[in-house]
Amino acid sequence: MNESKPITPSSPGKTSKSSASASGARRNDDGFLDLHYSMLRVRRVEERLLQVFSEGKIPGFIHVSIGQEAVASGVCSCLTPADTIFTTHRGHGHTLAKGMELKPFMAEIFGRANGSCHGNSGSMHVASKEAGVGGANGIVGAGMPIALGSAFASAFKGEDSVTVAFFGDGASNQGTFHESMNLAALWNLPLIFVCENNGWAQFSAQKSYMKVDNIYRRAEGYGMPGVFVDGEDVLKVREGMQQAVARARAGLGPTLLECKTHRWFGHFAGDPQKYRPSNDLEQSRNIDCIANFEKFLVDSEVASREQLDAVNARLNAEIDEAIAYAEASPSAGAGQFLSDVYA
Amino acid sequence: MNESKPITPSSPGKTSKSSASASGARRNDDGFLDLHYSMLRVRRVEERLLQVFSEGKIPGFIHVSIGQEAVASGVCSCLTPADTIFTTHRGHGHTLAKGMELKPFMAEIFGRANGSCHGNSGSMHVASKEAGVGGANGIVGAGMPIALGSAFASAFKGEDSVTVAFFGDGASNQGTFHESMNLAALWNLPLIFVCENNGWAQFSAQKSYMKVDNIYRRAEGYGMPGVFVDGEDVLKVREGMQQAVARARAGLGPTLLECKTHRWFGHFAGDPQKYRPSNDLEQSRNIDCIANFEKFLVDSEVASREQLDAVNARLNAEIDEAIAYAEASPSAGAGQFLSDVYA
Amino acid sequence: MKELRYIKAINEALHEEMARDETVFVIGEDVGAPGGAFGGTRGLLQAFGERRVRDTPISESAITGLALGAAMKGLRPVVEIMFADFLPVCMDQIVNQIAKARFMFGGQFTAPLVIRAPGGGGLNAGPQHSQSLEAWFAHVPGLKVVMPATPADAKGLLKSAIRDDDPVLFLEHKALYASSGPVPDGEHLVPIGKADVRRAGTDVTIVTASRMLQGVLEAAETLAASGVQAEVIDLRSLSPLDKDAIFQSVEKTSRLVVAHEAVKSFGIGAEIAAMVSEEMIDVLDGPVVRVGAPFSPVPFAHESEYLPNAADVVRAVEKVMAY
Amino acid sequence: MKELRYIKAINEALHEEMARDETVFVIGEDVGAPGGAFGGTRGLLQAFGERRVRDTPISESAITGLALGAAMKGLRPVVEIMFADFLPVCMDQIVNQIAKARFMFGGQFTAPLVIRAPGGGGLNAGPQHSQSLEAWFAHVPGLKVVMPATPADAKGLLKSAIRDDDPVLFLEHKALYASSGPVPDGEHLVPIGKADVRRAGTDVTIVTASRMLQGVLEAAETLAASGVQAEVIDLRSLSPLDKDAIFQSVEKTSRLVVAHEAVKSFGIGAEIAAMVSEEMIDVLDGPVVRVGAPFSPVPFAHESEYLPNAADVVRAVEKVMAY
Ligand SMILES: Cc1ncc(C[n+]2csc(CCOP(=O)(O)OP(=O)(O)O)c2C)c(N)n1
Ligand SMILES: Cc1ncc(C[n+]2csc(CCOP(=O)(O)OP(=O)(O)O)c2C)c(N)n1
Ligand SMILES: [Mg+2]
Ligand SMILES: [Mg+2]
Repeated sequence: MNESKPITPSSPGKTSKSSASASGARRNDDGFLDLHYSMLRVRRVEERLLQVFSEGKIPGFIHVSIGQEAVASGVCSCLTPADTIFTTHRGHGHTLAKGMELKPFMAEIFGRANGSCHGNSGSMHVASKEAGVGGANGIVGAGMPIALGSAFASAFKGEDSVTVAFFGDGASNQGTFHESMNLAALWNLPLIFVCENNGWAQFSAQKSYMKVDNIYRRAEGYGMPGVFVDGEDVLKVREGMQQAVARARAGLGPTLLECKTHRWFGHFAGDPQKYRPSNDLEQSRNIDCIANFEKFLVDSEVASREQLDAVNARLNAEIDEAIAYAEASPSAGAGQFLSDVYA
Repeated sequence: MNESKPITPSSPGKTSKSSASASGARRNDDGFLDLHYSMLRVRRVEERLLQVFSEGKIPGFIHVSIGQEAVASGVCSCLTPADTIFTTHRGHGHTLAKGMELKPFMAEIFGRANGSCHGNSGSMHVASKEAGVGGANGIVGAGMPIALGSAFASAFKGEDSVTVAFFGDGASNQGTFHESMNLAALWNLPLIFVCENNGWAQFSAQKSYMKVDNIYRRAEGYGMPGVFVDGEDVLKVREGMQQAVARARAGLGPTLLECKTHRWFGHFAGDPQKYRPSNDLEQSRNIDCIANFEKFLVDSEVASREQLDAVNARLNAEIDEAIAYAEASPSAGAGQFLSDVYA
Repeated sequence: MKELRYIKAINEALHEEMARDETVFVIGEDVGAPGGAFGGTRGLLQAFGERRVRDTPISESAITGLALGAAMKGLRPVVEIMFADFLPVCMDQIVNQIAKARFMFGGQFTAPLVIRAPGGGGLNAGPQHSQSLEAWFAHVPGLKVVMPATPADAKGLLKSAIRDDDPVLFLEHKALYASSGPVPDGEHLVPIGKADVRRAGTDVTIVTASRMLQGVLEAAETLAASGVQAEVIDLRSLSPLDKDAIFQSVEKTSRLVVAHEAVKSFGIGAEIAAMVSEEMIDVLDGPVVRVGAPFSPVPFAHESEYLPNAADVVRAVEKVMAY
Repeated sequence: MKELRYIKAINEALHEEMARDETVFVIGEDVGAPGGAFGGTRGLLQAFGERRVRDTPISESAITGLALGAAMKGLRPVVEIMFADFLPVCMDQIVNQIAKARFMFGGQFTAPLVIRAPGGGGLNAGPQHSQSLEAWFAHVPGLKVVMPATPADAKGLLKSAIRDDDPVLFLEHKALYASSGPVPDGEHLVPIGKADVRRAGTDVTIVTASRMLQGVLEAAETLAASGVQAEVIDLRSLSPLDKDAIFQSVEKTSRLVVAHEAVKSFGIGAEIAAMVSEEMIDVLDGPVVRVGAPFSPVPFAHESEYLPNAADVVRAVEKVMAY
C-alpha cells in the first residue's frame, strides 16, 4: 500500500484526552474536534512564539512548523501518553500535539528555571517525560537511533506502547536514517518513522539534495512498508498513522509514513528566505490545513463557526497565561545547571 | 534490469593489460585468459599468505577472499589504470586484480620499508597510486564516501575515468552506504558500487543483520539502477560491470552492482569458524569460480589444460619471488614512520 | 582469590550483572552466539537468551543511539564496540546525545548505559585498530570514563559501571585480554573515581593507567635497583579523576611522572601534569615529566618502536630525580 | 588596510584562493546560492559556478569523505560544516581517514583539504550548537588545527590552509562573525604554526586563542590599571603549536596563565601548562593557572555564567602574581 484511501467522516478513530473533547463533542465527531483543537493550539502557540521572539524575549533561535500542523496532530492523535515521540529542531508542534503542558514548554523556551529542562536547552531540546516526549534534537537525523531504543524497550518489557521518530526530508539523507530503518525492520520494532516532507532543508530545496521525490519508497529496501499520505489532510494523516500504529501494536513491526506538507515560514524565525522562489512560498501559503479542516467541520455540521471561535478564544487565553507564567518565572540560580550534568 | 543475461562466449569484452594476454591468446579469447590469470593470481597469492601467516611471518591479522575471486577479476577487467578502486579489509583480491605489483604488495603485508605504505599499514590498508588502488580500509563502510570524491574528481576534471567502491553485505547497513548512494545518484557520479555479498559479516550470517536478501534493491530508493549478478561467474560479473562502466563513462551516473558470492575461509586467517554451520561451509566450498571457469575454457577450447597449468606454474614462481623479496627486505629505519605523518 | 584472564573477568561481570538485574542487556556486533570478537560476551546468549543478548548489524550509530533510547526508558544497556577506534563512527551519539541527555532534558531522563570498547596497541593491528582515544572522552562533561589495567579491576569496574546511573565509557585494552591476575571471589565491586596505589614508594610518584601500568611497574623495579623508590598510581578512572590520590602521593614524594600509551601531546597526562603543577607548585621538587607516544598514528610494523615502554619511564624518572 | 568583518574576511579568502587555483572547490550544506548558513560562501556560486561550489545533502560523513577522495586525486576541497558541534557526526572520516591518509598510504596520497567549522558559544544556541572541541583534534596526528581570533588572521590563515598540503581543520567562532577589524590590502597570508603577540608586557604571559582573546585583552587593560603589564599571546594555530613564541614570552615574564573558552579539564590549556611547567620549571616564578569553562555542556540560558570572561582571567593573573 503506497497511498492511504481517501478519508470518510466515518473512518475509525479514537478520541484523545485533550481538553476540547468535553465541549460540544457530537455523535459523529469521531475525534474531529480534538484534531482541530490540537492543530489550532500548535498554530496559535507558534504564532505567538514568532511574535515574542521578534520582540527579543527568547534567547537563541527557534524553528516553527506553522502550515505543517496536520502532521503533528494527525500522528499524535493515534498515540497515548504511554507512547513516546522523538522529534527534531522543528518540534514544537509534535511536542504540543503529544500533549505537553504549555507552561513548562514556554518556560523552557524562555530559558527559565521551571522550564521542562531547567532552561539548559531551549526550543531545540524541549522534552517531557510525562507527556512521552523523548526530546527534540539539534542534530539532524540523530533522533532516529534513539527512537529505536525506546521502541526496543517497549518490546523488551512486553508493553504494547509504540514510538514515533519524526524527521524531515533533509534528514532522510543522513546515515542514521538508513541504520535505523534497517534495524527497526530487522527486529520488527514498534516504531513509526514519520517523515515530514516539507520540500526544504534549511535554505535548500529537495531536488538539490536527493534525486528521488519520495522518501517512502526507500522503505522497501529494508523490508518495511512505506506509506505516503497528504500531510495537509489531517484525516489522511490520522488514517495512515492508525494503520501503522495498529501494525506496531500487533507486533508486526515498523512503518515509514511520509507526509507531504509545506513550510510556511523560514527555516528559523527571522529567516528572510531570500533563497526561496516567491511562487513556492505562495503555493505553500495557499494550502492551509487548518482552514480546510474547519471548513470540513462546518460543512459537515460537526461544529459551528461559533464553536470553533470559542476554541480559538480559549486557546489564546491559555497561551497568554503560559507566556505570562514564563516571563514571570525566575532564571535558574547560579551554578544550578551543574547539578544536571551527572545523576 | 535486475539480472544480467546469461553469458555467451561471444559477449563483448576488452582485453586488459595483464602479462598473460600475450601468451596463447586466441581469436575467440575475448579476454578470457586474462580473467583466468587474474583470478588464479589472487587465489595463489592468498593461499600463500595463509601459509606464511600460519608460520608467523606476517604481523597483525589478514582477511582473505579465496572463493570470491570472480568478483575482483570480473570487475577489474573492465577498468584501466586511470580508473580507481577503493576496497575493504578483504581487499587483496581487488588490489591484485586492479594490477598492483606483487612485490610492494607483499613487502607491505610483511611490514617492510619498501612496502607500498612503508610498513605503516599492512594488509588492511594496502594502496597503490600507480595501479589506481585508493586503499583498503579498516573501517567498515568508510571507503564509500572517499570513493565519491574520486569519482567527483574525474567529473570535475572532465576525465572519463571511473571509480569503484567495493564493500560487503555487512557494510551495506552502515550509514555511509546510504549517504554515498544518495550523493552519487544526485550528482550522476561515475562511480560503481560493487557489493560483494558473501552472506557473512565477520561471525554473523546475513539474515541476522538485514531483513532483505538483496542489496541491489536498495538502489531504487536513491534513483540509481541496481543490478544483481552471480558473483561466482566471472563472465556475468564482467558483463554486469561492463554495462555499469559504460553508463558511468557516458556520464549517465552510478550503478549498484551486487555480486552474490561465498566466503571459503574464516573472517580472518586463523578463524576456526565455530559459529558457522558446517553445511554452509560445505556449500560454499562446493562452488569454485576458478575451477568452473577453467572447465569452461577447456571445454570451449579457449585454452588447454597444459596452458592453464603453465599459467599456474608461472604464478607460483612470481609469488615465490615476491615473498623472497619481502622477507629479504629491511624494516623501516628508526623513526622513519614519523616522516609520513605530514607532507 | 582465583586467577582469571582479563577478558574472562569482563565476561564474569556481565554474567553476574545480567543475572542480578533483569533490565541489563548486551548489544553489539557478534555479541551473541560468537560471544564477541574477543570473547567478552561468551555464554551470555545461552544463559540469557536472544531477548537480552542482541547481535546487531554493522551500524554503530544505531547501536549506541538505541542504547540511549532504551536507557531513557529504564533499561541498562551494555554496548560492545569492537574496537575503540570505531568510537568516532558513533561519536555524535556518544558526545551530543548520550553524554548530554540528562543535562539537556533537565534530569527528566537519565542514560544509565555502558559502552565497552578495546583500545591500544600491541597486536600490530595497524593505524585504525590500535588507538588510545581516552583523552577525548575525559574532556566530555556527562560521560564517565574508566580504563581497567587488571582482571580484578576489569570485573569490579564493569559491575560498578553497569550499576551507575550515568553513561560510562569502559575502555578495555586488547593486549591485556590474555593477561591473568587474581580476582576476589564473590561479589567484587570497584568504585568508579578511585585510583589504586599499585606500589608504595617515597621518592617519586608515577601516575598511569591501563596497559601502561605494566611498563611502569617494570620501570619501578629497575629504579628500585638503583635506589629510587617509586610510588605507582593506577588511575583506573579518568572521569571522574581521583585527584586526592594523586595529590596525597605527590605530597609524599614531591616528584611526579605521568605515563600513558596514547599520543603524548594533548593526552591525559597533560591534564594531570597541569593540575599538579598548578596546585602543588610549593610541593614539587622537580618538573612533572610526561611519557607518551610520539605524534603519529600507530604504525603497523613499528609498534615496538612507537609504544612507550619501561625504559622511557625510567628515563623520565631519572630526569625528575636530577632535580 | 581596510576594515572587514570576520565572516567577510573568510569570504574574501575563499574568493581569492578559488580565483588563484582552479583545483579549489567548496562543498557543504547551503554553501551555494544561500551563501552558507553564516554567509561565508556568499557570491562564490555566482563567481565560480556550480562545478566548484557544491551544495550537498545533509550527509556530513559523505561530504568529508568526498573531500578526502577528491584531495587524493589532486583537488583542494574546502568543506563547510555548519557548526563545529557536527564534527562528531563525521568524526571517523576526519580522524580515521583524512588525518591518517598520508601516513597509511606511505605518502603515495596526500589530503590537501580544509574543513571550516564554527564553534563556541555566545549566541545562546544551546548544548549542541555551542561547543569548543579543538582539544580533540589537536590530539590527532596528521591534522593541522587553526583558530583565528581576528578578521586578518581569519583571511590569512584560511588562504594558507587552502595552500597547505596537509588537512587543516579551520575552527571559526560564530560569535566573532560580526566582529570587525583591519585586514591588510592585497595578498595576505598568515603562516600556520605561528602565534602572535597581541600585547607586549613584562609581568605575566597570557596565552589564549579565538574569541577568548577579547576577554584576555580586556583583562590585560584592567590589570594594567593596577600596574600589572600582561603579555598576550594569541596561539592562532593549535597544531602545530608555536612553542617558541610561548617559551620566549615566559622567559621574559616568568609567569603564565592560559585561558580558553572550552571546558577547562583536558582542554588545550592542559597541554600548554604541562609543557611549560615541565620544561621551564627553573624560569617560572609561580604556578601556571588555567582559565576555562566548568565541566558541563554549554547551557542555553546560562551562557554568561558559564563562559569564561575577563574577570576570570584577572583573578587567574592575580593568583599567579601573588607568588
Ligand atoms: C548533523 C546536522 N547537520 C546540519 C544541521 C543544520 N540544520 C539544522 S535543520 C537543517 C535542515 C533540516 O531539514 P529537514 O530534515 O527537511 O527538516 P525541516 O527543517 O525541513 O523540518 C539543517 C541542515 C544540523 N542541525 N545537524
Ligand atoms: C565501523 C566498523 N565496525 C566493525 C568493524 C569490524 N569488522 C571488520 S570486517 C567486519 C565484517 C564486514 O562484513 P562485510 O561488509 O560483509 O565484509 P566481508 O568481511 O564479508 O568481506 C566487521 C564487523 C570494523 N572494522 N569497522
Ligand atoms: Mg524539510
Ligand atoms: Mg560479507
